[in-house]
Amino acid sequence: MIDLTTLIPMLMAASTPILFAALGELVVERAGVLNLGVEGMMIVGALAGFATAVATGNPYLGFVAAAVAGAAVSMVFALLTQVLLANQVASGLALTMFGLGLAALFGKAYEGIKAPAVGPGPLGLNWIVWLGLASVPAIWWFLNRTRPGLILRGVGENHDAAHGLGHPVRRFRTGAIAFGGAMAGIGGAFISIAIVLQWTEGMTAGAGWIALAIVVFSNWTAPGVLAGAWLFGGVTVLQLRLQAAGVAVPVQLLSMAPYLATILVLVLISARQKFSRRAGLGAPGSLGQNFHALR
Amino acid sequence: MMMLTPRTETSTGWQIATPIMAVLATMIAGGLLFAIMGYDPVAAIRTIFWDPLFGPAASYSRPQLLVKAGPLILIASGLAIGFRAGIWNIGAEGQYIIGGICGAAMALAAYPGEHWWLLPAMIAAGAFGGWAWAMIPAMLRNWFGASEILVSLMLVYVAQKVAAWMAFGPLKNPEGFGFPGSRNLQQYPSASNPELIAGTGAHWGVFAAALAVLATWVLMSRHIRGFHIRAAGLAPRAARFAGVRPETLVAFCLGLSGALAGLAGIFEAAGPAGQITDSFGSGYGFTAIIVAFLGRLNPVGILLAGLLLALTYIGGELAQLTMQLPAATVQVFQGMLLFFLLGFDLLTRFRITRGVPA
Amino acid sequence: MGFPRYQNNDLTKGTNLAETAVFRAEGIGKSYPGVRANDDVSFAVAPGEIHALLGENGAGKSTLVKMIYGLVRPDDGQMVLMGQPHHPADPRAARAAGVAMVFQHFSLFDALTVAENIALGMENPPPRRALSERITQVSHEFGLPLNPARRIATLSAGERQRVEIIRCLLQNPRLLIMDEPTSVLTPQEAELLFATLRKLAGQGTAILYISHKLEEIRAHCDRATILRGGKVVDSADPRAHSARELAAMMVGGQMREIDRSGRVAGDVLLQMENVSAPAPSAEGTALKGVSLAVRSGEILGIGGVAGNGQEELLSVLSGEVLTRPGSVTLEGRDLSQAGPEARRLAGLLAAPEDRLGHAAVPDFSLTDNTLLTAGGRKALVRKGLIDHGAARSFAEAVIKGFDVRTPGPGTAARALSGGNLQKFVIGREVMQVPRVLVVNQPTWGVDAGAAAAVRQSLLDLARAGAGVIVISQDLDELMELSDRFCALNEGRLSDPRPTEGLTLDEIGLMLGGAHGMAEAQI
Amino acid sequence: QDEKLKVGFIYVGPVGDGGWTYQHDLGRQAIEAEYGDKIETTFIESVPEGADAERALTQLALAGNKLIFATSFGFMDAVINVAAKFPDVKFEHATGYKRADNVATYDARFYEGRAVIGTIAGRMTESNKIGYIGSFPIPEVIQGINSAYIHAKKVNPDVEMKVVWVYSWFDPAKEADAAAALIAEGVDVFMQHTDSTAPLAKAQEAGALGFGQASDMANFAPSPRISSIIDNWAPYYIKRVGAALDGTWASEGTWAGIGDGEVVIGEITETVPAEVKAEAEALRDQIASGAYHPFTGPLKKADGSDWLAEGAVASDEELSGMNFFVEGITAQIPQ
Ligand SMILES: Nc1ncnc2c1ncn2[C@@H]1O[C@H](COP(=O)(O)OP(=O)(O)OP(=O)(O)O)[C@@H](O)[C@H]1O
Ligand SMILES: Nc1ncnc2c1ncn2[C@@H]1O[C@H](COP(=O)(O)OP(=O)(O)OP(=O)(O)O)[C@@H](O)[C@H]1O
Ligand SMILES: [Mg+2]
Ligand SMILES: [Mg+2]
Repeated sequence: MIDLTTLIPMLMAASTPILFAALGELVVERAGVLNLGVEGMMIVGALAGFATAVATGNPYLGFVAAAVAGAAVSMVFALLTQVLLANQVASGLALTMFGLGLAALFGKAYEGIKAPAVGPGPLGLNWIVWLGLASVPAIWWFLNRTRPGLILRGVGENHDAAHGLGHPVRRFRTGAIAFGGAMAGIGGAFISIAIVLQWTEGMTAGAGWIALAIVVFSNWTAPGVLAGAWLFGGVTVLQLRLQAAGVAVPVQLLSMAPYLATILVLVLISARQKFSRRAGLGAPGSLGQNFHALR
Repeated sequence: MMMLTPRTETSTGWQIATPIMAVLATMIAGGLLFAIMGYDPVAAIRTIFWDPLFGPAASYSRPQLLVKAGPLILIASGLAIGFRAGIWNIGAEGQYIIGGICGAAMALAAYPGEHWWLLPAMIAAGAFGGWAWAMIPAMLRNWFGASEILVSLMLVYVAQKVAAWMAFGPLKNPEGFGFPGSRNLQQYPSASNPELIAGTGAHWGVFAAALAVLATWVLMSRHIRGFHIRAAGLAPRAARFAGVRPETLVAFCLGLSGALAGLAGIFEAAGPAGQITDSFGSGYGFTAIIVAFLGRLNPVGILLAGLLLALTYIGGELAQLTMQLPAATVQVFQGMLLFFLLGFDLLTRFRITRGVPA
Repeated sequence: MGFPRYQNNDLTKGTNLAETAVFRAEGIGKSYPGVRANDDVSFAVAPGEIHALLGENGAGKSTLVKMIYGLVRPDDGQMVLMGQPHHPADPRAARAAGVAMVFQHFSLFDALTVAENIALGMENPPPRRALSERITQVSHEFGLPLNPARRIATLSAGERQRVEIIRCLLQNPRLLIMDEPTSVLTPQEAELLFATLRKLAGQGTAILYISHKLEEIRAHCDRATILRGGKVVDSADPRAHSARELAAMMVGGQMREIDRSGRVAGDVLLQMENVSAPAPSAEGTALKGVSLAVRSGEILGIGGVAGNGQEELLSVLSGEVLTRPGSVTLEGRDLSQAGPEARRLAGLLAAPEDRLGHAAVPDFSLTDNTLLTAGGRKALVRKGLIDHGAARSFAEAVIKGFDVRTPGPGTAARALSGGNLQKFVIGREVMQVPRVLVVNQPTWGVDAGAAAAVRQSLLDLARAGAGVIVISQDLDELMELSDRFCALNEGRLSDPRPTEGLTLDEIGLMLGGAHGMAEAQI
Repeated sequence: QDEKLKVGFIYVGPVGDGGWTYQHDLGRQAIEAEYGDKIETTFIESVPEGADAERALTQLALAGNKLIFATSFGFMDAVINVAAKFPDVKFEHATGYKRADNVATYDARFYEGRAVIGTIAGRMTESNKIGYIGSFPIPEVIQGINSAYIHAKKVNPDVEMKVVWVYSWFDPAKEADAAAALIAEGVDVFMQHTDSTAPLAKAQEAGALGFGQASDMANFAPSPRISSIIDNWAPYYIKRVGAALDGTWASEGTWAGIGDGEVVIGEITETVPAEVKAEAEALRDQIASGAYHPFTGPLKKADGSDWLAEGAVASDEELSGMNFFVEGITAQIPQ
């Protein structure tokens, strides 16, 4: 009834914004930082990417600009949490509020303009979708096979020990935050440049929150993030496809399905870890804690 | 080279001074922003901070301050308790929505009968709804170790869908010509949560918020349970050693914060909002998280933070109205305020000293 | 103080050690707010020497070695390493210069593997596979076998220690610093460690060794520098002095003799019958059919290697973990289903091993920390409401009664030195006059003076008619305190034997059943 | 110099939403252009429905606005409450059904426009499958779906209608997914009752056709956007402000359509063959003149029961509570 060959490309495209944002947040959280400002960074990226794509006529330059802009606003968060040692949860929420306002303010000039389209790539999916997919093994490889990746995990696992061994905790965390900002920016720009082709206020419509949930869902692994993003995108797309196919589905209930599915899978994963007594990976040891060392 | 030295005790002097400094810094930075945008900065700042309190229409906006701050304070008081214990309920928005729905459903079931017990029953139903919705993440954490952060957040979206479903389905006003939304409870005397003292804005929810501040203050600083909560947040094993069962604590904290959020929901549904619509959740649950942190998880701090945030919302609307300052500008301004408050907070916990040159 | 200020110039100048020393400190000083942690510290370490740093808690030992390792910057003074000025900007610079360090508290990453942990402590680690091979090879060479692929979370304390040591050895350090490495090790593991250190010293590595275990220092160290209040007060050949003399140098006065007299064993107070409990986590140990009994006036010593169920045994006694009905009784009353607070009210009290985070909340004041266990028994809490005044008075009483050195009951627990906090924790329980008190590692990381005070308080408690269970890895401590001794092995408890007349060999046999032990002696 | 008439607006979204609120703000700008110095306008944007709306309305009234437009259905009870407190202030509530002496309501007959674009869709589809992205199952949206289907079917008896509900007025990512889902089901022409351009962007990618919604979305012309259905509030606002200025304002319920210029069919692009364009424009003009009502019998409901007899037209009452699909639509209305 539902054709998988069309369903899979659809869910790949649909999950790309949250995939980017969640991969970025994965790296941030593996460094021990909880940045709840993903939504704010995404929308800033969406605007900056859109503006650049329109100004240059080149959508790819738009994605570069989105990454830069996302990283730039994330530095406000880095300043607050890494230098001024402010609470990460509150700083992240403030960043979301600030980013939404900032983008809305500067976006006034871009209302009603259309962006240049991103050309299709293999399988009718554009290159940014493929870049998102390629980022999964790349980030896995970075985290698990490179020395900076190892140090980053160390910093997130036990910042005191990492500091004791001479690793620059705050430098790594700041770097991770910037990377997370850049990825969120690209995710946001995917919405404005590749999905909607226009700038409208509030266009990320909560995608950043989903990205945060997916990181927890992934149990802090890159393949898990991909699985989470696809599951989420898949359930969303599937319920729309069922409707389009005329299957009498209880729409209100099905529109809850992606969230309920996320909870269900999370429970299954947690239960397996809890009852199998396997020393699971789980959250990085220093997640959400600020680091301050004396000299 | 400057160096940060942790204070052995948080400084009370700075705790009072930093919010004032932050507000001043926001006025300066925000004023700059307004000036760049081509607005009169002094007028804008005055409109946001002064006019709601003492401006020409203050007699109207002052009570509104309470209406807006009430739910924020009520929810934040509950959240702060959990946060103190290291239990992260970030789904208060969902509990608020479900609380509102449960209470409203109770009223609509009784419609059109007038009963003295209806409003109390609705309030109980609202608290129960919020409590029950919060018990889902609590139980999933206790039984399976599932992260309550994620589960409670996901349940916000589910609650929003439930609200839409209710507004379009079971709770739809049969006399509403097929339009979404429940009957308006403000027009159902037994079920409405009216302004109790004319011209103050104070409805039952505002009193409940004041009571919540008082009660959480007693709980956290005088009661052994509050002591256990603080201990669990700082050192879970020590709390366990003291006799606290983590499962009980999770259920207590999530349940309490859920019940308070549910209360806020029903007070809102029966009062200022009046009905359940698909957009019933309007972000109080999320804003309350910020209020909890700005108030340093302290009941009195939360009271002040809730009022300050309400002030910027109402002042922001006034600024839109009288100066045509776009809503986005106000949002940026609020973001700045939060940044400064969080940033200056450093001074309460650290002493800045001159470091020794290496 | 009784000891003349040591003329450190004699040591660093005018002897040929000045030229040959691997490391030399000259007039090092470091201040923290309100504390002069190090003051004009000078000493030198020769190649191939195992050099002890001795001092009470808070004497400044850790601060000193942290400066050598580049973690803390000295305010004044000079350091010289291999004839070169040594001013490491950070630990990486120190490592590059040839300094390696094992920390007082583990600096390991639980979720990472052994190999990853080691790589994090090296400057230019070889590729993954080569590193794993080297870890396997070097760890076998030194008799400390390690599986590079295991996660730290699954290792015992002794194995974790090995990871730290191998991490240092792989860097061929010229100066190896060890800050209290043996406090978590079994005697066998400690022996093994010293064999390793000897081997290294034989290759010319200089070793700076910090410990509170004076017997160990007497047995293995070539020289000792003694710190008091941040200053060098003496330098000695530890082999030439008794432990008592060394302790006297540290505290600057005579040590009080422990008084074991006047105890009479009475009726059985606490009885535990055939208790089994599952492991609380993947790293934990399950208890298997543990039975024990303590009489009034008696001290029961429980020895064993860390990680064989000590913490679990304490949780089962404290009420953090509940067991089969009827399995734990106090004076005939079944407490097996009672939680910690109910047990305290009944008279069964406990003091866990981990002071910061288990026995006390680090960020709470001492006053608040009394509420953790004494709320009910001392009536500091009535009808759920806290009597802050009463709590404060009780905290003051503990501070006074147990000579806790602190500015006052408002001080945060974390601000206390280890020994002082330990005195506070033990004092808090002892002053509630328990019927039975269970303590785990009562003198862990505590200096000689404070340790003596803690032990005396336990003896006094037993003399007053209480039963005491001391769980410890320190055999000397158990021999000194206990009337009967039993060993805990992979969650099984041996039958008790009277301590009187028990030899170290016999104890070794009692502990010996453990597989972990056999492995450790490869 | 006599005092200016102050006119206030509250918007449910930001003026930059490019859709619903944007169109209302164009109306506000139109009255400024029309009446210049005689009036002064203010607006408050992004006002949540509920308590905040009541406060924003009160603030507008307190600030001296004598005519206030509340531009979302959800503001209805707030308008009624505030209007009771300010009897000398005139209120205009969009899409609601509650009126008072100083509260008028207004709405647009979007279904008239849907008839026109339904005709185009029926002609343009090659797969005979047309799609509809619905926001929420409320009468206004259901009217649109029925109207579009009836007229598509009229010109193409084989046409089939696929409906997807996204339960949001504005969620670009989800709207794009909905469009993709329709396209994957073989739909090649679709209409939307949601505000973002995401479905058109999707159509452009997939080679399908669509229509602008709320605003013209001319950026996507000539293809995939082949026409549009535009909310044009300017004529109504100009009329009502004029009435307020000359003292003839009275409370009434207005439901205007193509004829009054409130629903505008945007340019039909060259992608559409001339004869189809002519056919659509003829229908538009017939509706505008009142000669034709889009809901004219015989019509049956989807469950097979009779609705309108031959020649009968639906009453406004029936339309404003419409909660069923007409015969031929197999999709279900979620309950
Ligand atoms: N020379 C100095 N004088 C005074 N304070 C210093 C000095 N050097 C560092 N600090 C302070 O010590 C703290 C930690 O220093 P530093 O930033 O070097 O740590 P780190 O672990 O190397 O982290 P990173 O390199 O990532 O910033 C900071 O608060 C810093 O301001
Ligand atoms: N980061 C710091 N900030 C402030 N004071 C400190 C800091 N680190 C150590 N101190 C103080 O410096 C003094 C020396 O501490 P240090 O840790 O060097 O003692 P130690 O000899 O290693 O003690 P122990 O035997 O308990 O390990 C103590 O008074 C301690 O409280
Ligand atoms: Mg550094
Ligand atoms: Mg030390």
